[in-house]
Amino acid sequence: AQDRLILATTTSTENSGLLDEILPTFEEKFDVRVDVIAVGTGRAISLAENGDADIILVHARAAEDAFVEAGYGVNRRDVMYNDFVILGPADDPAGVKGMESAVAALEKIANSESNFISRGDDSGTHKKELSLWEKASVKPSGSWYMETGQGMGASINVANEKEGYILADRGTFLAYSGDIDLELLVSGDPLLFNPYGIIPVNPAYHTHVNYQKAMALVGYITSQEGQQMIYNYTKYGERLFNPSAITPENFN
Amino acid sequence: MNYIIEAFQEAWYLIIGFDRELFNVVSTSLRLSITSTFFASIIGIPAGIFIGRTNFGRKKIVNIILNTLLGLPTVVVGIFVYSLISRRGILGEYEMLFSFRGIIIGQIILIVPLITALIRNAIYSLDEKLYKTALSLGATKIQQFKLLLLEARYGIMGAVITGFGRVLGEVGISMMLGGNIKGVTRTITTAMALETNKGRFGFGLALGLILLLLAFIINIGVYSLQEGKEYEQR
Amino acid sequence: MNYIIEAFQEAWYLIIGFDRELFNVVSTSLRLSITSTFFASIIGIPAGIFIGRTNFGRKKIVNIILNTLLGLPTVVVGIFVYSLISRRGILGEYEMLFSFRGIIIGQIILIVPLITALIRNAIYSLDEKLYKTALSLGATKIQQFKLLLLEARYGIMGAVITGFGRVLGEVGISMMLGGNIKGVTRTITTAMALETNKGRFGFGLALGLILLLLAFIINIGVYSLQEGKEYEQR
Amino acid sequence: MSSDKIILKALNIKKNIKGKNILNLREFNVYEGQFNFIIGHNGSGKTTLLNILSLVDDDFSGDLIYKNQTIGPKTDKVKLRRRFSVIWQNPYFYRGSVIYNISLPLRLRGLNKNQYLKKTEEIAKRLEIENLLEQSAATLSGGEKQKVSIARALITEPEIVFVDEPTTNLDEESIEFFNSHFAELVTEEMTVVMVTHDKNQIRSLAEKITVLKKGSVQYSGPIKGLHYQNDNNYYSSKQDYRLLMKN
Amino acid sequence: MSSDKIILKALNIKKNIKGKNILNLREFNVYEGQFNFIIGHNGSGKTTLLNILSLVDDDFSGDLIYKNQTIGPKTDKVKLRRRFSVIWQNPYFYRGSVIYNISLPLRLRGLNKNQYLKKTEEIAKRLEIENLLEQSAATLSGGEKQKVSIARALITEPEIVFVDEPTTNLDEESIEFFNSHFAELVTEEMTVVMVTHDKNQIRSLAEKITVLKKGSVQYSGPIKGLHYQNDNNYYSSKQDYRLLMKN
Ligand SMILES: Nc1ncnc2c1ncn2[C@@H]1O[C@H](COP(=O)(O)OP(=O)(O)OP(=O)(O)O)[C@@H](O)[C@H]1O
Ligand SMILES: Nc1ncnc2c1ncn2[C@@H]1O[C@H](COP(=O)(O)OP(=O)(O)OP(=O)(O)O)[C@@H](O)[C@H]1O
Ligand SMILES: [Mg+2]
Ligand SMILES: [Mg+2]
Repeated sequence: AQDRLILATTTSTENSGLLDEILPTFEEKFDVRVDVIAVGTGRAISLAENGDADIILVHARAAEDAFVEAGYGVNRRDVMYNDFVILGPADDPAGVKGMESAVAALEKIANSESNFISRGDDSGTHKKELSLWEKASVKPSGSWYMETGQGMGASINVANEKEGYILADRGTFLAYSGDIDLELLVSGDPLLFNPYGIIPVNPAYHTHVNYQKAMALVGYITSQEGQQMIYNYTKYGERLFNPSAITPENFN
Repeated sequence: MNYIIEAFQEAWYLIIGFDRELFNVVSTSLRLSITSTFFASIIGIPAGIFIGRTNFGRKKIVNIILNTLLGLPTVVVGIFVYSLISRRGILGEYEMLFSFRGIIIGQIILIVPLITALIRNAIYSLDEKLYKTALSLGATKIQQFKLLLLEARYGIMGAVITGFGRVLGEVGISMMLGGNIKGVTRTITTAMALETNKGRFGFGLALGLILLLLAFIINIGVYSLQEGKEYEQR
Repeated sequence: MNYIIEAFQEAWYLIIGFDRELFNVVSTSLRLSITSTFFASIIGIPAGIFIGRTNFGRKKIVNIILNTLLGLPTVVVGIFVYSLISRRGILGEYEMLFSFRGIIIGQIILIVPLITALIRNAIYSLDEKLYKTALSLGATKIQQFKLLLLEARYGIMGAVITGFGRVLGEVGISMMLGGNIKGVTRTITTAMALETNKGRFGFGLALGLILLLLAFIINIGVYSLQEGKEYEQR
Repeated sequence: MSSDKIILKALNIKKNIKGKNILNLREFNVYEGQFNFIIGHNGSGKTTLLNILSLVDDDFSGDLIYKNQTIGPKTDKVKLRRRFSVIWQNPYFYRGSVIYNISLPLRLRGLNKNQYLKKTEEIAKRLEIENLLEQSAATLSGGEKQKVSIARALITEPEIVFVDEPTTNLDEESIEFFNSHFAELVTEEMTVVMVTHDKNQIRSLAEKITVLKKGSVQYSGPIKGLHYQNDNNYYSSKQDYRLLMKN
Repeated sequence: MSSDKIILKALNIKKNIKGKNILNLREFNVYEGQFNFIIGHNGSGKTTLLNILSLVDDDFSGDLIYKNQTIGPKTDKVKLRRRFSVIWQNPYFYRGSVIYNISLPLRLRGLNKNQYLKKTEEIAKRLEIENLLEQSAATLSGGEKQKVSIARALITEPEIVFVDEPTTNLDEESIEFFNSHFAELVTEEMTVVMVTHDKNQIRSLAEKITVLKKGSVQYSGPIKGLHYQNDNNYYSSKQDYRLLMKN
């Protein structure tokens, strides 16, 4: 029978469509079927801890390091990054449009007590948002600060409905931009950098995992070919991810 | 990683700790389910009785549609109601999205077919002589209806309880139309989905146990209040 | 952004286009629901009849538990079964996670209480004289059971259809235990959830319409095959 | 007895079920204050006619005229039905005790608890079923059911009481009791429409008699007008007829 | 008639429901090939006893002895029940046509379609209910139900037939028909246990008679042994008793 590789990843990665671009060639080359389980970052990591996935592709650096530290994963590699953006209503009641600093923008939003929608789900995006609040020395609370506990897309919808601000990843924002009134107000701050890593599950810990094909996927996705595919992948007329294993200058 | 044992411990700590957040989601869930079941019963009981009793031309097709709607997925109801009550929808001005009212509308749509179909079945199984007897005893239209309700009470209670269970345990509609907003529209099930997404399976299961405990207590109440001895006798 | 109109168009194009991916999820959904309903009926029909017929000591508590389990949320079943069939669970070695078997186990657990409770209700409403008559006509145990099934056929059909609708439309278990793997365990409902997640509400709703259409066709089949004229007469 | 005043008149009553003609009467009269008997073979349409006359079956064609008023769509049928009572061939009881079932028609008429309990005990005493009052109606024996159903019908002191084989299932003593007490329970003003197969009852009670055959009236009029005819009649033998006419 | 051979014997039968004593018999015998009658007031326990004897109610204490074999937990009761038939006081019919209901016991015994249809038509003809065969059993008139239930019980040619008020709901003609044909349908070897309130039936058919009162046997034995006693007897008046003994 054909080899099966279970890849647990985040919904935003799956929703971007990037994997549909990369995986078919990989599957053909290595004669393996990749089963993609798209869940929250936390859940993806817990599936891997339980040995229910062979490899994970996630974006939550601290949690990834803890995962490797605990011995569940080995050979983590950077794959790519995209960036977060701050969205808000067109009339911009907090007046953050065009600001360079995400931290300063959040401060203004907090001070004006404008609606802010947080994912509140321990996802990579949520963790990033919390670290920004911390840098701004604001403990967000009050009725203006709403936690949805839902995925990115659903949270953007809530923000749109409640005419509030939200921290979102660029890919999901682009996917939703046709259906919402929210506008991109702040972007480009280096703090909004969003790196993705790939980690095979440690075959010493879970002896049954398909470590060979997992490493093959790591190798493939960080190869010249894989990285170029990421670089070339566009949707809504924009590049969604920037390769980070090999920088574009080094493509042959 | 024995989530089941972990879940029982977590549930226990949550309950004895009088966790405020827990209290919130439990009360939200209860208020929503009871309200939705109440309104769905008001629609479904007469509808079920009507379909069960009356011989109208398109009855067969109505029955098939009713059976079809038993499989109504929460996501379908969610999207459908969403497109009506979102700000761009025709009911947008009432601002029902991400509020109680939004969830309740969705849940009513979800269980009206269920309650109606189950009550129709209960009515079918009654003895025909019941109706003639009610007439001959001099019952008015309303009294006929009351007597019918009384005779079919086990079936009706069963239908309402099934509907209640369905909304108490559903997550799709609460999530889509309520938005799972902490402290506002977060219910036991949406909180559970959230915890599960975070990978905190034990905690999620603990919430599930609390939900079942709740349903259990409510069912004991229903039993002892309404049926009590009679049920036992059967 | 009128999703409803959009959905009808999308559904229409999907159907006339014989979309391969669509065909896949529809067949997956059907195979899963039919299998789960079949096994759940095998358990639930005798269980419901037993509870409805027999007077045993703990009957009251069994009834209350049964009513409680009507509200079993899919997430609870999902986590529970997950913790059993996950690699670290006691059934881990059978590799049932993210496969059909995993989903089926979960769905069976979901609807066994539903089918059992509805059948119990149907049995309660039968005339007691039925049992004595069966005995006096010389029926064996199995024949008594068959006659009971025949007399309760509307109620039993109703219970099975309700159970089928429930699994066809559920998403939590299929998602958690199946993993929504494209081409493998993706069902109509998990595909719908995915599309909704992507913000493609129209497409999601289109899938929902197709699901309902499917349930509709199946119900027509059930009607004309099994009940046909009799049902019409009522 | 009383003058022959018609309280309820049925004209051109036709009822078909699935193309089968169940009932086809040109005229049928119920005389006020009298015992109006309906007899006929099994399946001749007696129960069907009783259902129509007592206003519980309205799926027929033809006219009913109550005290010279045609009963139409605007008639308050509930009001009329409250002046009627029916004792069914196979009585139906609601889930609950005998007391609940007997008192039900009074409750539907809005009597308070004191009133209906008093009346229920009264009628139960007269029918000698006091000891059954607390029992669940579903567990009664065949004859007990019949007695309870008689109590339920008479408790409202109806103007017309329709009775379908009231002594079915009753033991000899109860039949006698019924025959002697029924006329007593049924006051002077009460009108009775009774279906029976019991010759003794006809002999001792009947004032007017109607013979049904295959849904049509065979004979209708005073009991003494019923003559033996060679053909088409209810009594199948001369002996039978003589037995009936003996008194 | 035949020699007094006991086919079914009941010893020390007791049945209580909710503390109420429904039945309490020291001994009850069913004589082979004879008409064994059970009479008694409404509620005296006749139907209850019939349920126990016909093996459809096993919630009692005491012993049943069939042909000198005590019926115990190991007895094949289905086999015995297939030698018995019951005509119920209030018959229950399964959803379906009359033909389905009459032929059901034969189907349960595994007869093929040809066989059971032939027998069904045969018995329907003898009971003059051929025209009802296709009708839904639920829509029959009271008397028609009774006839169908008689057909259903006799189609299996049972060894013992238990009959609870068979002429209830029947018209005069049908009663006569029943009384004259029943003895005919019931072959020489058949044993009958019959509950009735009909004196004519007792007079013309009874060989052994048992009088029940409040769950206990008042008299049991040949019909001519039944004497009028001032107290505790079934017939409430001397006249009644004389009427019964007249023939
Ligand atoms: N739904 C039906 N389909 C066919 N025939 C029917 C239906 N309902 C009633 N009938 C027939 O109508 C006839 C009249 O029935 P009804 O109950 O009025 O008779 P009845 O005179 O009361 O007889 P009995 O003395 O046996 O009670 C019967 O032959 C019965 O079989
Ligand atoms: N569940 C019960 N609870 C209380 N009493 C009961 C119950 N079941 C039966 N009985 C009583 O048992 C007595 C015997 O009933 P049974 O049906 O055997 O009488 P029967 O002799 O057949 O009377 P009938 O001539 O009226 O048919 C009746 O008084 C009845 O009310
Ligand atoms: Mg009749
Ligand atoms: Mg009886």
